Amino acid sequence: MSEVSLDHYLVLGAVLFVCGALCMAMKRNAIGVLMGVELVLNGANINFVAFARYNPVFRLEGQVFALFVIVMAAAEAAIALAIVLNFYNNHMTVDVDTAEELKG
Amino acid sequence: MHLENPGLLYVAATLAPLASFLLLLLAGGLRLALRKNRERGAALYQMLGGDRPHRAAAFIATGAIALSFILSLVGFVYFLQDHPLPPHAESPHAAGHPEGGPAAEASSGSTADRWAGSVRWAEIGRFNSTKSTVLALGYRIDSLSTVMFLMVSFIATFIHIFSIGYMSEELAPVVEDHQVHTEEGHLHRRGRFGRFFLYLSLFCFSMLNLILADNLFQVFLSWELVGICSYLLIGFYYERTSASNAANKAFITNRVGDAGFIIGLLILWTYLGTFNFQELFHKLPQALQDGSLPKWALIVAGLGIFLGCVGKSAQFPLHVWLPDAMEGPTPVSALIHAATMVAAGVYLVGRVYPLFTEEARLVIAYTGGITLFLAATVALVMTDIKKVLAYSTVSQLGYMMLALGIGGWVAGLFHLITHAFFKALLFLGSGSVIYGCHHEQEMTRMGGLYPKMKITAITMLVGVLTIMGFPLFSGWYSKDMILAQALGYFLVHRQHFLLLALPLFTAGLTAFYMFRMWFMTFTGPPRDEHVHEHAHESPRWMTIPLIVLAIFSVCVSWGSPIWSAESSYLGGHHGLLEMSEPADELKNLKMMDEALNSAVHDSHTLAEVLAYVAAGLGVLFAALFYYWRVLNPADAKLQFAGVHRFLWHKWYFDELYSAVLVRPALHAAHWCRNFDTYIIDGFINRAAWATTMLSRWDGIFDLAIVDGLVNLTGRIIFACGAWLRRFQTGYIRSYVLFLVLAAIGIFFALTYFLNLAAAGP
Amino acid sequence: MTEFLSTRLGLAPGLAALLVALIAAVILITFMLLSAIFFVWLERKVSARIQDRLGPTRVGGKFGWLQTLADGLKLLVKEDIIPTNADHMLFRLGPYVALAGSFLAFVALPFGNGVVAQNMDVAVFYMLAVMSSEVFGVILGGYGSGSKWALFGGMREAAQVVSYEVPRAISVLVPIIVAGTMNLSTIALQQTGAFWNWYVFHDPFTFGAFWTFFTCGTASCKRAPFDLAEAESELVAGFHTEYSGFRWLIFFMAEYGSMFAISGIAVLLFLGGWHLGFLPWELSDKIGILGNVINVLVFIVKGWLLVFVMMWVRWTLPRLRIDQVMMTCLRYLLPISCVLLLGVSIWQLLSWQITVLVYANYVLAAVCVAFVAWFTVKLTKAGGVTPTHMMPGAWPAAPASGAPLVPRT
Amino acid sequence: MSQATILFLIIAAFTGLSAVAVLVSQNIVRSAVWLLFTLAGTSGVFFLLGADFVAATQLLIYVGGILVLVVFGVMLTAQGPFITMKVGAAEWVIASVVGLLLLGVLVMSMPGPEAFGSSEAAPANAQVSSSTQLGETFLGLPGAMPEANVSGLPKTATAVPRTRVSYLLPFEIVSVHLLVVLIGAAYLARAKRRKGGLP
Repeated sequence: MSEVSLDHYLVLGAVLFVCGALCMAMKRNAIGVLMGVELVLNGANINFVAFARYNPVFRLEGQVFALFVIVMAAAEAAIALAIVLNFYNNHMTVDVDTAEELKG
Repeated sequence: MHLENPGLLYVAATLAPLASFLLLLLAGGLRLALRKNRERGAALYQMLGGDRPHRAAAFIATGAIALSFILSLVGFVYFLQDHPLPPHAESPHAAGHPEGGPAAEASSGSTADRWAGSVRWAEIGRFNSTKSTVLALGYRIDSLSTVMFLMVSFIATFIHIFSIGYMSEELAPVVEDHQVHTEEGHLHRRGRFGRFFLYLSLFCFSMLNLILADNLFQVFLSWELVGICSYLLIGFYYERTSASNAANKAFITNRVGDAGFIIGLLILWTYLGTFNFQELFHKLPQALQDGSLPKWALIVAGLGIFLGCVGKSAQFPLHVWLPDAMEGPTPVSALIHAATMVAAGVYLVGRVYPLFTEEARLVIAYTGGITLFLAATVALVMTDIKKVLAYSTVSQLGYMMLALGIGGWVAGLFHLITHAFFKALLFLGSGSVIYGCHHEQEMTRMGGLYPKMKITAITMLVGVLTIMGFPLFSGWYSKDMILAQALGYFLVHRQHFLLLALPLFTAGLTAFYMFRMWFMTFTGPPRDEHVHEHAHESPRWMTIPLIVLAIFSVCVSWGSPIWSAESSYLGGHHGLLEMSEPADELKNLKMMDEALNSAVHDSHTLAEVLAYVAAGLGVLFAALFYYWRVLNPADAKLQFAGVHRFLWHKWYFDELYSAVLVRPALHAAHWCRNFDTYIIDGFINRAAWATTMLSRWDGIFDLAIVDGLVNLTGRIIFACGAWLRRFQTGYIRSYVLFLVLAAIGIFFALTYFLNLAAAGP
Repeated sequence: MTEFLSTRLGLAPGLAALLVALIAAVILITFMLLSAIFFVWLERKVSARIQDRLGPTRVGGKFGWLQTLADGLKLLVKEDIIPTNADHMLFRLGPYVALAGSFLAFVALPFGNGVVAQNMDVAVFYMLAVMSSEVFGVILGGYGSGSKWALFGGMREAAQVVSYEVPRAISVLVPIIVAGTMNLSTIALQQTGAFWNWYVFHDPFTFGAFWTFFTCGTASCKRAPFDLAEAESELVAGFHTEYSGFRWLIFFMAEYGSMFAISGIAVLLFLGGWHLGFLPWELSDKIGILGNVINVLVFIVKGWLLVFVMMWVRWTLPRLRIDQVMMTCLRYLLPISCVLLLGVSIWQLLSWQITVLVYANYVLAAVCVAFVAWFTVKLTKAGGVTPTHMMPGAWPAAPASGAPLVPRT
Repeated sequence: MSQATILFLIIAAFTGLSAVAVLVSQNIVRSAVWLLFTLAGTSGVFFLLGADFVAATQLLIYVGGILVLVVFGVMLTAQGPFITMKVGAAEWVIASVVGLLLLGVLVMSMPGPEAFGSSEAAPANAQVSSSTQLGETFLGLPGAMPEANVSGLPKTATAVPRTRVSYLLPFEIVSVHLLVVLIGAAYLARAKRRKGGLP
């Protein structure tokens, strides 16, 4: 491994993505799920910026998209935390497994 | 001054109380409607009197009836101009009669036209153009009508005036009725001053319309109208059980009579096809002759109409309601149940006199005879002052019926007029006493009231003397005529001696119980200190009518010369009433009994003497018992305990009716209900059961086959859903895993298909 | 320098770069440590003087200027206590995270013309971002202590810092709009020349933005009157209640470091950076390395002055309540900074057309100089006088003998 | 081994291991700390990739904003028992398998070095876009706007006429969106009295 290539970054992004997805699937704490979402978004962001670096065609779009993703993540976090707080108010816990009212 | 149609004066006089009635009804209804939201229509509501009953109602009603009286007075003057009385010198029942000679025929025809008229009201039976019958509203004025009209409007006017005083308690916004007990004590209700005069106005209109009518149908309408007024006024204090019961009793009893009336009407309609009196009388001889009207039908019709009169005039089998009707306010008793309405029966008998055959008249006579005796005996023992007067009324009405039954047409109606005056006087007097004693009606608690209420006492004494037949008082003339008629009839028909004995004996009884009443009320020591202390003379609203009525009671039948009963202006030979005696019709029907007439004519003096003796004895005994107190009424009561009990229970008529009519009716109703419940309902229930069974089978088919298919479909889908729903765990985390798995699956699928595509051609 | 290492000493280029970075880091750490020591001594002396005391006098001869060193030695040898309830990992991690946040800010901070560890295009932005992550250490320490006082302190810190970040960032944007770059070195170079070229005097909005930024900076350094996170009257000692010894020291190093970093940003953005303020040219261009040294000294002195102002404020004003702190931020500083941003944008647009506006900086500078002069004169005149007459009801210093004891009215 | 490679390896290892630690950590606050390291590492990756502005934004928003909010939320809700929130071993196994599968899929689907032609080496530093250029792109200045090629067509495809795109409108939309979201979040999270009163 002499030179860092695009694939390395993509692998890193994939690791983050998988960790985030598993985090969403494994954490019973609602805030843990939220963290998983953030991880997924970060994995995607790494991909965006890496593509922007390694593909001259995507030079700006990649960063722009990364920025948009970050801003959206902020909005998403605010909303998600508000939801979690409401959830906590209603259920006295943040265990997402208690939110099974819509169980079939 | 010459009027083309002076009869219209009477029509106007009839309509005046109707206008008053409608005005009061409108105002009262408007006020009732406004009472719920009195703020919105405050001005109008206050103008209509607000919460407080308004005296204006009385003034409107009194003004209307006074207008009627004035109009009828003017009409009377015109009538006298058109119908001059025949001179005395002419022989009775001869050419002198206004409608007698052929020469007078034309003029009288035109004269009759001026005093009659009618409008088409409704047409009945117009199945084709040939056979249609017109129901007309019409008027026809003859001397009987004018006199009755005058009498009714006059008495009604003064009773209205009297009522303004008597009903003044109803002027309060809240009246406490001491005779009605509720949980909170006595009943409190709104004053009903206006309502009283509303009813009175309606009654006056109906009564005047009854007098005015020229056909039986109009009479029947008015008949029912006065009936309903009587019902409403008897039940004026409808919160009192006794009052509402009495009202119901009066109404139901009258229905019995009216059933007969309707039968009579139907028979006449069927055979003669008209209701107009003149046409009836005109067609009757012809119909009897050619047999289109069977004799029995006429008898039945006559008896039917008489049954109506029995009900209305409280004659023997149906007399039970009148004493109870005294539950109404005393002015009502005076006007309706003494002077006018109850006399309507007698008036009608007089009106349709030619319709009564010999047999029917005999029935009338006996009915009257029994009634007058029966009522007089009961009056002997009554202690309620109004009950005494009520039985007295029944008795006097019996006199009238008797007189009519034995051919004394003039005598009967003459007594009707005089009786109206003095009985109104007596009732108003009793009302004054009751009012003065604070609604105390029991004579056993009165006594010694003469110093307290002199005007009442004196006017009542006049009334008592009049009813007793004291010479030169109006009752003397009419009663003498009746007794003379009875005596004459006895002389002709010896087998009917009862028709003489009963009125003669009853004349004595009358004198006795009337004086008994007067003595008990006004003389002797007071029996109840409390009542005596608080007794007072009535206000002028009440005493003035008493005085006026007393004057009229004395002089209403005076003639010239004054001491001769035969020369009475009103009822004597060639007097006013005789003008309208249907002599021609009777002649046509061959009912005129010349022998009887001459016998009557001859027996006047003897009848007078007999009447004096009977009345004198009655007065003597009354004085012995109640004035000088030589005899003790309590001893008499003990010695004749059985008789007293019999009389006290009014001959057990109420009990008899209860046992014979009321209870069987109840039992029949009960049986009918059972029949309804078990037979009819049973059948219906069986039918319903059968239907139910049928639908149950239908339902089973529906459930099993139709619904089964539908449910099967649903169940299959439900099962699919139940299987699928296991995948909706409700856990977000599972969904994420599913998502990831799906992504992986799609990736592999895509790869596979892409490889396929790449490998493909 | 990297080239020097790789070409002359024959090091691999990657290794050389790492070595350079290491050297720079060591210098910066040393600077942070030394300035922290100085600040602690300064704070003690300043507070003592403000409170009419003497402060440390003995250690290290005069003025007690070795007092901090002695204190540091004492802290280093103190027992390191970790509470039983504490989350050990977080408890240990907290101070380092805080220090890392503070230290990373220095990476992009230019001390002089080209005297910077990493010259970044987005240096301001980067510094703000890094310094905002310093709060995370506080939160971790507060939570990891397992003490409710510490937790309260951490929570307050979180709420306060996150809130104050917004007006701070917006007021930073004001000079950036004027400068047109986020590169701190470029911004400083733009202010070469006399002091009226400084951005604080550029227009009324930058003038306002300076005060807003400095207030927000004070608050984000959790300095009084915004030190609610360690309000000893309410929370014992706030987030560092359970800390002792070396870890406590690190927290304080982080605090003083960020104080200097904030002051440095303020100096670079508003107060002319390393420029003296009366020379019309950039010093290092004229006299080389000596100029650089002078620039660095000037910059450090300017930064220390601002730190002194923070201390001055701390020992003068009482502490606010937490709700007052939040209200100050959200209800006053945030709208004010937004208005300033809007205003400076409009100003910039207008000053292209209205040339008079370009000279507004002279007016502002003159007014400020006049004010400072007037204030100095006033201060010198009032010096040394016991202000008894300012206290109604107080007795005169030395009542004349025999004179009646009458209070002044 | 160049400096960039070493740094990349260090930072990538730091980031990846932190991400795994986020996953496996049972304590939510520790997860948050690991997440902090992950995000900071990501920001380092961005620096390495020459995206200074994105990196600073990442630091400011993620580390300074979102993460503080997250920890804030943790502390607000960290009262219930954490023991009950453990997940079973079976789940761990399933999740690991699925995760590995997903990772495999993602790695397999990588474009590879030949996808963009000669891209085995990073372009020269001159080609790295500066933050100024990024800002001008956001502002929609004509010279700075990139050519529309978001679809990433390979070069072998027929050349399509390319128009320049501006990100001004999306930027405004995103900012309004953010404002709306903040208001909505404030509304959702506002203090409400619980039904039935406090226990």
